[in-house]
Formats: sequence, C-alpha cells, structure tokens
Amino acid sequence: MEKKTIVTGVIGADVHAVGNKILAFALDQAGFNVVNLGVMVSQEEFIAAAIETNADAILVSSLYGHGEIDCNGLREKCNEAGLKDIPLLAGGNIVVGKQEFSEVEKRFIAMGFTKVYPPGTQIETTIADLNEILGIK
Amino acid sequence: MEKKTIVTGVIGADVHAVGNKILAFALDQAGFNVVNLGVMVSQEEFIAAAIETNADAILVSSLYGHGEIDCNGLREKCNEAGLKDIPLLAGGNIVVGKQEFSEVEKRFIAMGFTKVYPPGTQIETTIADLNEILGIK
Amino acid sequence: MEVKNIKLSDDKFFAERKEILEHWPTGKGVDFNSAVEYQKSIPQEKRFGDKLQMAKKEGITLIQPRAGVALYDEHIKLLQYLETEGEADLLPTTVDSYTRLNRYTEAQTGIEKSKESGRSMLNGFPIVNYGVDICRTVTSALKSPVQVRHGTPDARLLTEISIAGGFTSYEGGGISYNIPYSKNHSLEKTIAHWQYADRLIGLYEEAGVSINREPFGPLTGTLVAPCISNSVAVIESLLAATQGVKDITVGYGQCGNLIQDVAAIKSLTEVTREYLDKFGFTDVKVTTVFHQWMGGFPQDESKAFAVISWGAAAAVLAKATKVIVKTPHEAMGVPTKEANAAGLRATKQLTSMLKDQSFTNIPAVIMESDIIKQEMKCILDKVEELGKGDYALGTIAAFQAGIIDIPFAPSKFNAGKVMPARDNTGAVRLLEVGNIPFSEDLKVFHRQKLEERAAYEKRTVSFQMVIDDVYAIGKGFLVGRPNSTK
Amino acid sequence: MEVKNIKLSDDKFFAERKEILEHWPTGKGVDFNSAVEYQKSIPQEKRFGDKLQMAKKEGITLIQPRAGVALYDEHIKLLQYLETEGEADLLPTTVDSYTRLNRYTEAQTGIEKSKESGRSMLNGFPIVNYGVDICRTVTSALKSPVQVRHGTPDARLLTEISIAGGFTSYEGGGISYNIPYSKNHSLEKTIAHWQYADRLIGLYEEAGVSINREPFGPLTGTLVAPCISNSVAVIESLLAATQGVKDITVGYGQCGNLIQDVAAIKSLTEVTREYLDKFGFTDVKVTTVFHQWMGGFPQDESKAFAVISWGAAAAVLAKATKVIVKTPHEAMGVPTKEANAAGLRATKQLTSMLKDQSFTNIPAVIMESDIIKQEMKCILDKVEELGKGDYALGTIAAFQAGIIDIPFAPSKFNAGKVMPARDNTGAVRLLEVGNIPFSEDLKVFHRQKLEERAAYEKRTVSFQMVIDDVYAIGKGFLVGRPNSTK
Ligand code: B12
Ligand code: B12
Repeated sequence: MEKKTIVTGVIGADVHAVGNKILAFALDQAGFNVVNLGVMVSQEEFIAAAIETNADAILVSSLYGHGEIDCNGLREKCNEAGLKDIPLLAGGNIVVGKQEFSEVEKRFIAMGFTKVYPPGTQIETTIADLNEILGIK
Repeated sequence: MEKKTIVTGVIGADVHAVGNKILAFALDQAGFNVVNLGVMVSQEEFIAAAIETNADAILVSSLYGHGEIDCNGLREKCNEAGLKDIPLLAGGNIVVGKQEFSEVEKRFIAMGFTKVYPPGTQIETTIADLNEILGIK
Repeated sequence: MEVKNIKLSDDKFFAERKEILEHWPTGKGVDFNSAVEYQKSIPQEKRFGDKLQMAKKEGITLIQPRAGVALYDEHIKLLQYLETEGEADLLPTTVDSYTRLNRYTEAQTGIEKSKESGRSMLNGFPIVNYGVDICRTVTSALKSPVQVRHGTPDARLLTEISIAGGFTSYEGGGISYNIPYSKNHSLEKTIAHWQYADRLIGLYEEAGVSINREPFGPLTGTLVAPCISNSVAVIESLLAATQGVKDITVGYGQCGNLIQDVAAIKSLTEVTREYLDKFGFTDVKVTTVFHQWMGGFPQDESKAFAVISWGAAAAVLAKATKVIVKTPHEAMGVPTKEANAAGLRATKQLTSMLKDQSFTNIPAVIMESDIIKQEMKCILDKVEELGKGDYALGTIAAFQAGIIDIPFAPSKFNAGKVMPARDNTGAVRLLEVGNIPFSEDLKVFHRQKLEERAAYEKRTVSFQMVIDDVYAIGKGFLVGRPNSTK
Repeated sequence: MEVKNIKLSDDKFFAERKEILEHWPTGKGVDFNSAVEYQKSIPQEKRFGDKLQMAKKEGITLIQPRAGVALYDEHIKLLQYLETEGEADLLPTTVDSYTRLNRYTEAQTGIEKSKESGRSMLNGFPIVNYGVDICRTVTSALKSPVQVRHGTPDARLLTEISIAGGFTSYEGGGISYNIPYSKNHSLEKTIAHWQYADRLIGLYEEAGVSINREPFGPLTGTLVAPCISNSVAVIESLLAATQGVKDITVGYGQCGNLIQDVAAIKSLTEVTREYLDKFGFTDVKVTTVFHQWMGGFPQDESKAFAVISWGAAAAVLAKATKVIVKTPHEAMGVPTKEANAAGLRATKQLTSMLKDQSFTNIPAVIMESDIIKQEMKCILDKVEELGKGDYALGTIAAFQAGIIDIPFAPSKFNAGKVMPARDNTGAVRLLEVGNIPFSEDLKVFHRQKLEERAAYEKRTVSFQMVIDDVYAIGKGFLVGRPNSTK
C-alpha cells in the first residue's frame, strides 16, 4: 500500500520542539510519509507544504497556549487554497490554562478542525486515529 | 490574684498523649492550676476531679474521632453532679474526618459545650479564651 | 503472672483459645482447620509476604495506605478505590478504637449509628463485630494483599477472626501496641496476649500457611529516636519468632533528617537479622517498613503533600520494602477516599521515580548507622542482662527501670524520663537520656549535638526545644527554632 | 555583522538606543535619568539582588513562581495572591510569547481579546505594550522584589521598559534566550542584542543602581546534561560581566538524580566564580537558581506535587539560592492562581523544613561535580580556542561546530547531534556525544554508564532510550525502562 503523507508542525510563535520531534519520529516509524515543518510554523507554511507534497492530513501542534488565536482561519485558508476536505488535527496544550476539554473541543470543531486532542494524548491514540481517518487498517 | 483551676484530659478511649502533655505544661506556665488527668479519661473521672478540686473549667481533648459519641451527655452529668454552669471546652480533632467546622460547632454547642475548637488551635488562643471565660484579664 | 519468652505449649494455648473465642459471639465462627484451607486457597499474588519478598528481591518500595470505615460494603468500596485510583500495592484494614480496647458493644453502637447517619461514626473497621465471613467478603473482593492494622493491647480474638477471615498480614506487638496505645495495660499481660497471637500465627505456619507479621515501628510517632524504636522492633521480632512466626516486617517512623532516616532503616535491617540469627531463627524472613512522618502535620494540604513526598523519597532512598502513606487530610481528620488516594499517588510517583537511587551506602549514612547500632547494643545488652537471657522478662524489667523509655507514651508502665530533641541538622537526639544505658561516649555525643544547636540558636538546651520541635513540622520547619533564628 | 566580547562604546550604544526606543510608542516613556532616580527610591527589601545576597549569607533557599496574565490589574492581583497565599519570597512577571517575538501588534490584540472574553488570552504579561508607568504600578504594588522572566531573543526594548518600570532583576541571555526559544535568530544577532541589554544594566550599575541578571539555566528543560547548561551559564556570565553587570544568578534545571543535581549546582557555582575571577570580574556577585523539573510533567495533580516536592528538596540539599517553582497544573496549561500558590506552599514547606540539611560535601557529590567540571573544561577550553580568547566569537563558532549542542533545541543554528539519555541511576549522560570535545576518558565514562543501563534493561543503547526518557517523568518514572524491566 502507498504511504500516506502527513504534514506536521508547531503553529504560531510556539517553540516547543520536543513533542514535535518525537511525534514526527513515531509517525515515520508507524509508516507514514512525514513532512515535518518543525516549530514556529505559519498557517501559510502549513498550506504550502500540504499542497506541495499532496498531503493526506495536516497535524497541527500547539503547546504554548495561543493555539486558539493561531488556528483561527486555518480551515478557511485551506478551502481557498483548494485543500477542501483535508483532515485537520490539532493537539498539545492548545488553549491557555486548564479548561474543561469538551468546551475547547466545541470551539475547535466550530473552527473547522476534524479532531482535537487534550494534553497528554498518547502517540498510539494519534496513530490509531490517523489510520481511521485516512482509511488505513 | 488566686490561681484558677482547670481540669484537663483526653476523653474516651483516646490515647493521643502529646497534645495533652504540652497543653498541660503551657497552661501551668500561663499561671493556671492544672489538674491533668492524662489520656483515656471517662466523663465520670472528669466530673469527679472537677468536684474534688473545685475546678473553674473543664477542658476536654478528643483527637481520635470518637469525640462526638464520647462527649455526648457530659453537660447533663455535670448538671446532675452539681457543676451547673461550669465552662466546658472541647478541642482537638473532635469528629471523624474533615468536616465543615461550623456544623461541628453547632452540634457541640447543642450538646451544652461552652466553646469548641477546630484542629490546629494554637495554645495562645486557648489561653486567651480561658482568660476571657474565667474573667481574668 | 510471669511471662517467659518460650513457645506456648499446646495445652496452654488451646485452653486459652477456648475462652477467647467466647469473648464475643463471632468467635464461634472461627475454625482453625477450615481457616487453614481457606488461607491456602488465596492465590500467591494476594499473599502479603510473597509480595514483600518480591519487592525486596527487586529492590523496590511498595506503597500502603491506612483505611477503615464502619460499614463493610463502604469499606470494600474504599479499598477498591485505593487499589485502582490510589495505585496502592498493599492494602490495609484499619480497625476502630473501640475494637482496639475490646469494647465490642460500643463498636456495635458505632455500626448502628453509622447506618443511621450515613457517615462512618467509627474511626476504623470493626473486624470482631463483623466476624469471619464478612472479613472474607472483604479480603476476597480485592486484588492486592490485605493487612490488619490496629493498636490493640489484647488482640487475641481479633487475630483469630482476622486470619480466619483471609487477611495475610497482621500488625502489632506486645510492646508496640501497648505503650503508645494504652494507659493501664501491664506489659506482662500484653506480651502474653501477643505470645498468643504470635503462637496462633506459628500454628498457621506449621500448617503450611505463612502470615506476615509487623511490629508497629513508629510507637508514639513523635521524635522517637531510632535506637529506641529499633530496639523494640528487635525484641518483638525475637518474641514473635519464638512462637513460630517466620515472616517479619520491622518498621521505623520517619524523623525527617535524611541521613538519620536512611541509617535507621539500615541499622534496623542489619541488627534484626543479626539477633534473629544469633538465636537460631535463620529461616525467619525480614523486610522493612518506613512510615511517612507520624507526628503532627501541617494543616495546609499543599504543605502536607510536601511532607508526604519527602517521606516517600526518604523511604525509597533507604530502600525500605514498603512505605506507609499519609494523606493531605492528616492534620484534619480521617481522610476521604479521594484524599487518601491523592497521598498514595504522590507517593507512587516518587517510589517509582527514585527507585534506581540509593543512599544506603554513603559514608555519612554508614557513620550514623554505626552510632544507632552502638546505642541499640547498649539497650539490648541491658535487656538481656536484666532478663538473664530472657527477652520477655528483660523487657518488663527494662521498662520498669527506664532502660527502654518511649517519649510521650501514655502508658503508666513507661518511665517517661527520656526527652528527645532535634540537633542542628534535624536529627533526633536525646536531650534527657533518662535511664537509657548509653555509654559515656554516646552520652557526650548526644549532649554535644544539642549544645551545637543551642549555640546556633543562642539559647540553652531546655524543654522549650522539645515543645518547639513537636510543633515544628506542622508549622513548616523541622528544627523548632526560636523566632530570632528562624 | 561581527560581534566581539568587548564593552559597547557609548557612541554605539546610544545610537542604537535611539532607534530601539522607537520600535513601539511606549519607548518614548523611557528616560534613563528619571529611571535611575525611580530605581533608587525602591527600598532595599524590595531589591532582588539584596534579598538574594541575604539568602546566600544565611544559607537558605528562596522560592519564586512563574506568573503573568494579559490584564495588568489582574496581574497585580495574581502577584499579590502569590505573595500572601503562596508565601513567595521573590516574584516574577512572565512575559507573553508575542512580546517575546517583538510582535507587539498581536500582543495588543491579545490584550483586547482578554478584555472582551474576561479570561487571559495571552500566556504572559505584555510589558512593552503597557509601558513604563503601568510597570511601575505593578512593581510598586508588591512587597517583594520582582523579576522579568521571558524568553526573548531581541529584548532590547523590553529591557529598557522593564528596568525603567521598576523591576530589579532580569532574566535572559544571548544564547539561553535564543537557542531554546527561537528557530531563525542567529547567535551573532542575539548576542549583540543581549550585549545591549547587559550594557544598559551596566549603565545602571555605574549610576549606582544594581540590577540582578539571570541567564536562563535550563535551556530546553529536557535532559540537558549539566555540563552543557553550566558551560552556557559561564559564558553568559562572562558576556554580561564584560558589559558591566555586577550581580549574576546562574541557573540549572533539575535532572532528577539527587547526586547529579547537587553536583551540578556545586560545579556551576565554583566554575562560574573561577571564570569571573580569571577575567578580572572579582567584584561580580554570584548566586544560583535551581529549576524544579522543566520537562514533561505528570497529568495527575498529586503526582505533580510529588515532582514539585522532589525538586524543592533537591534545591535545598544543593543549597541553591533560590528555586523556581512548578505547579500541579504544569502538564495542563498556565496555572490558576490557586494552583500556582499550591506549588509554592509545597515548596516552602520543604525549603524551610530541610534548610539545615546539606548534601554539597558528600563524596559522591564531589566526585560527580569533578566530572562535570572536567566536561565543562573540555567545552570551555575549546570555545576559548575557537574564539582566540573572545567568548562571543568562540561561542558562535562553537555552536557552528557542535562544540556546544543543546538537545531538542528548535534553533537552526544548533547542531542537534547530541543525544542525552539517563544512566541506570537516572543521571543524564550523553548517548551521542556529537562534536562535544570530551576527552577519551569522558567519552568512555558516558558510554560505560549507558552500557550499564542497557545491560540491566537487556536491550542495546539506542534512540528508543531517549524517547522513553522524555516520557518517563510524565509516566511516573525517571529512567524510561522498557516494559519488561519496569
Ligand atoms: C501522633 C499521632 C498518633 C500517635 C499517638 C501517640 C500518642 N499516644 O500520643 C499514634 C500513632 C499512637 C496514633 C494512634 C491513632 N491515631 Co493518631 N494521630 C497522631 C497525629 C499524627 C499527631 C497528633 C499529635 O501529637 N499532634 C501534636 C499535638 C501537639 O497537637 P494536638 O494533639 O492536635 O493537640 C493540640 C491542639 O489540638 C489543641 N488541643 C487539643 N485539645 C484541645 C482542647 C481544647 C479545649 C483546645 C482549645 C485545644 C486543644 O492543643 C494541643 C496542643 O497544641 C494526628 C494527626 C495530626 N494532628 O497531624 C493523628 C490523628 C489524631 N490520629 C487519628 C487516628 C484515627 C488514630 C487511630 C485511631 C488510628 C491510627 N492512625 O492508628 C489511633 C487511635 C488510638 C487511640 N485509641 O486513640 C486521626 C483522628 C481522626 C479524626 N479525628 O477524624 C488523626 C487526626 C490522623 C488522621 N487524619 O487520620 N496517632
Ligand atoms: C519543556 C517545556 C518548555 C521548554 C521548551 C523547549 C523547547 N524548545 O522545546 C521551554 C522552557 C523553552 C518552554 C518555554 C515556554 N513554555 Co513551555 N513547557 C514545557 C513543558 C514542561 C514540557 C513540554 C514537552 O516537551 N513535553 C514532552 C512532549 C513529548 O510532550 P508534548 O509537547 O505535550 O507533545 C506530545 C503531546 O502533546 C501530543 N501532541 C502534540 N501535538 C499534537 C498534535 C496532535 C494532532 C495530536 C493528536 C497530539 C499532539 O504528542 C506529543 C508527543 O507525545 C510543558 C508542560 C508539560 N507538558 O509538562 C510546558 C508548557 C507547554 N509551556 C508553557 C508555556 C506557557 C511556555 C512559555 C510561554 C512560558 C515559559 N514558561 O517560559 C514559553 C513559550 C515559548 C514559546 N514561544 O513557545 C505552557 C503552555 C500553557 C498553556 N497552553 O496553557 C505549558 C503547558 C506549561 C504550563 N503549564 O504553564 N517550555
């Protein structure tokens, strides 16, 4: 079977690099074609990379708390750029402070994200979900 | 001025001796005539000692959690024995578990106690209150 | 009544047994043979002693809470919660204070009142009132081994029901469950009562069922110098082994100075082994238990977490086989199950995080451990001398003479002359040696250590130091300094 | 652009200054002379450096949180709360991430959005947007000294406004606020920017106002071997001292093995002093800061308390001058004020409880400290060589060559060849030394330490160990063992 391509990176002015490095490594190990943009990635860079590599999903990390501001509008920009139904996943510590996750989830789904993940999400969960979303068994 | 006499002890089947020893020492230092009955003191022993020494107040400690059962009826027995208005003070960890203290207080006041104290009451507070209750300035 | 440290004869034991089982109606439910059979049906991973041996072999420290409530279904739920949410490795059943004093009628009132009010009116689980079957319902509902923890001077009936009820470990001893827990019980009596309990466990051993036994290490929990509690632990181990006990966990209550705490566990392990061997009990297994700080706690829960964590760290660095865990509610009252589990999880984090670090062989620990051993030798030699080789007689005489003397103990059979205080680094020393037969060197050592502190604090060595030290941890300190040197 | 480690000339500095103060409208509010006057009016007990010196003299460890929110009145309330309910000795003002990247327009949006939504939409306090007067409102509302903590590669305007705004201590450095905090900033630029910041503080010193400066010790906070962060600290101290800074606090992020942690602080203190003296900066004061574990935390709050407490204990036993405190919310997000105060109170309990215990002179610590010193010497000698005696040039060359190489750093100017992993006792060693110029002996030492672990875990030394170690503390362990050896 052909490898699925995933664009990953840490959005905005966020420099938390550890989780990104490990996530990229694990996705690679799990058989994905990983395009890792590293930290401090703008919405534009995510989209450009996804187009260029014909990606199957964009996996956005945000750790530092500004995730809500930084992710706002990403779906719209994807649509404009012709990435109409591309799965958008977000995870990390995506909002400021310890908040009720179901509320956070609602806000991100409303912003057009396919799925959002709370702090401490295991790599196994991420991979399993990606497999499901991309129809890999 | 004449020394006031205080009967102290730990009521019931309670063996917590440390606070009792230190309390007795501190009351003595503060100028009271202390009749310390030690640990595992029955209601009857408190009353007998108070009568015998013509005490001005009874200071009941209870640490182990059974204080509510153990203190029940003490006021009535005092009344019967002719210690009609003797001040009854209780302190320590007088109920089982961490409970809203205002509730505990209500129950003890209803049982006829003059004053009750929450866990961690400072010796200074005890002495100041005793002075007030006994009209020492 | 004279009590000697010899194995109880079957005649004596069974005559006494007949009587004991009639103390309360539930005694009738005890049958030795079927109890042995029941115990043998308990799978190995649920046997306390086996789990301890495994931990000892792996060099890890297991965690165990205290817990007990009046109603048995609530008690089961509580223990299950501590097992799942608290990640407890070992479970307890803490017995209420009425049962501890054989006041079963009052315990019954407590059960009834608890049913009425919907909250536990007892500070523990009344094992005797419930009897064998309900105990089996409790112990079989859990995945981990369960131990009975109490404080009962006369625990004969309690022991019978507990072991028949499926508990695989049992705390207590004729000294450690008398002097800190009682006012009027004579040592003659309690040592005899505990010979009974130990002999019963010896009989189980002989029938092929091994029950773990644990003398109560911390005693009054308040500034007990290691040499005192360690000496009591060694004596109770010998008394238990004499009756046929084969699996012993000796304990110590944290004092707070890391070097002293690690040294206390080290000397405790080594000297217990030495004495058991010396008297031919080479087949008795020895493990250790470290109690997180047993004295007054800070009221604030965050601060309590810090004290708990420091206790957890010390236990692991000392390589204790298990650690008994306090809760953030300690200063307030019997904890909720949530608070209990919180203390456990904090402890678990450190028992696993620090398991690969050990302080047992650093020079400062070895030095301090040697001092504790010297002190213990002074005490134990004198006990042996007074008893003319008999540790039961020797112990009784030793308490009478103040050779063993437990600070702050409520018992009238305790001399109460010894006064402990912390030295300038927080280690517990003796300000007043009383009649503890220390060598001159050791006396000078203790005195010097306290003079060092006095000089630093610019005050004289006095009882005020003791008082300050009793409050210190509750107020956020270890050494109770005067305000001027805080 | 070439940057040399020499004191900036007044011409150069003031020309640059003119430009900087125009970066954002609030720059106009800065006036050096009135700022000096304002700083001189701050009472001694509110001066950061003075409080640190007092602590150093008394041998105690002060506690300091991280904290910052978008709205200034909320920020004041937050800090007051941490002072009273958290018992903080020293206060912070943590700056938001937009400000750190000089994105003042976005920070302004954050302020507005926070006003609208009623909750802080910024992860810190936007000092530049608020300007001098509001900063003075903040710093004067508090009883304790306040420090600016950030992570800003180009902090020139931020420094101007902060010091004029009454802050008496300032964190950062050209390396430590670049490599872990940035992707594209060159070291030439950030070192130059921080020469500006340090020169500004030098000017305050010359005007009679002493500002405490703190290089950011923990770097990426994740398995940074002590020799790496210590070397950076020494270099940043030299760079700062060259610009006239006179009061430096060098830092280290806890790794988790107590011996290594104490040794790290010991070697850090001694080598920093040695190098400052060597280059003639004998009048520069040196204190230390210990950061509680800076990597991934456990989600569970009780477990987080345990990690916090262990960090507090290590800080005190190492005799660090202050400790930076984590909170039970660490794994989740920016803490509430209650969670922040809870972490502080837990830490306070141990900084006061353990203040009379020290591990700085035990043999194992001295041995480990000697190793760190040897490692630092290898690195620092090479930096000096590459820079032909100039530590600015040397540092830039050293990063290029991977002589200094910070694990997990996001910067493209970091070689990223080094891979750290824990040895069998949890001490951080180097699995992949990269181009760090260790002697053969040291290389063998690191390799042996990791082979020891590999043998114990019955697997080969590999990157999987690194991954396992990154997760370990979050999962309750220190060493990331494979499931088979857990
Ligand atoms: C040390 C200790 C023990 C020692 C006691 C040794 C001894 N013989 O003295 C040992 C280990 C033997 C022990 C046993 C038990 N303990 Co205990 N023990 C403690 C502990 C840790 C400290 C008590 C202490 O010495 N404090 C220091 C002294 C100076 O303070 P104090 O006793 O509180 O007294 C001061 C104040 O309360 C006040 N005060 C006291 N009385 C009065 C009266 C008045 C009128 C006033 C104004 C003030 C006042 O002034 C005193 C002097 O400053 C407390 C928890 C804590 N506080 O941290 C639990 C605690 C009291 N124990 C408790 C329990 C349940 C028990 C046991 C039943 C079970 C067990 N854990 O084994 C047994 C009971 C045995 C029995 N029959 O009594 C519970 C009580 C629960 C509750 N009330 O809900 C506590 C609160 C622990 C807990 N959270 O579970 N314990
Ligand atoms: C290490 C660390 C740092 C280091 C980062 C070094 C570096 N360059 O990488 C330093 C010290 C520099 C740092 C700086 C800051 N940090 Co920081 N940091 C952390 C910390 C302690 C650990 C992060 C980490 O490495 N975890 C380990 C990795 C393996 O896990 P991870 O990053 O969570 O990633 C995993 C999962 O989240 C998941 N995941 C990630 N993305 C995605 C995406 C999808 C789709 C899915 C399914 C899963 C997924 O998989 C990853 C791999 O397992 C966290 C708190 C924590 N988690 O304990 C705070 C934390 C993330 N930091 C925080 C903050 C605020 C900051 C600062 C703003 C302020 C400060 N403290 O100085 C600056 C920000 C700088 C910036 N511009 O980004 C906050 C964020 C607050 C919030 N969201 O409410 C946190 C949560 C701490 C806190 N509670 O306050 N930090």
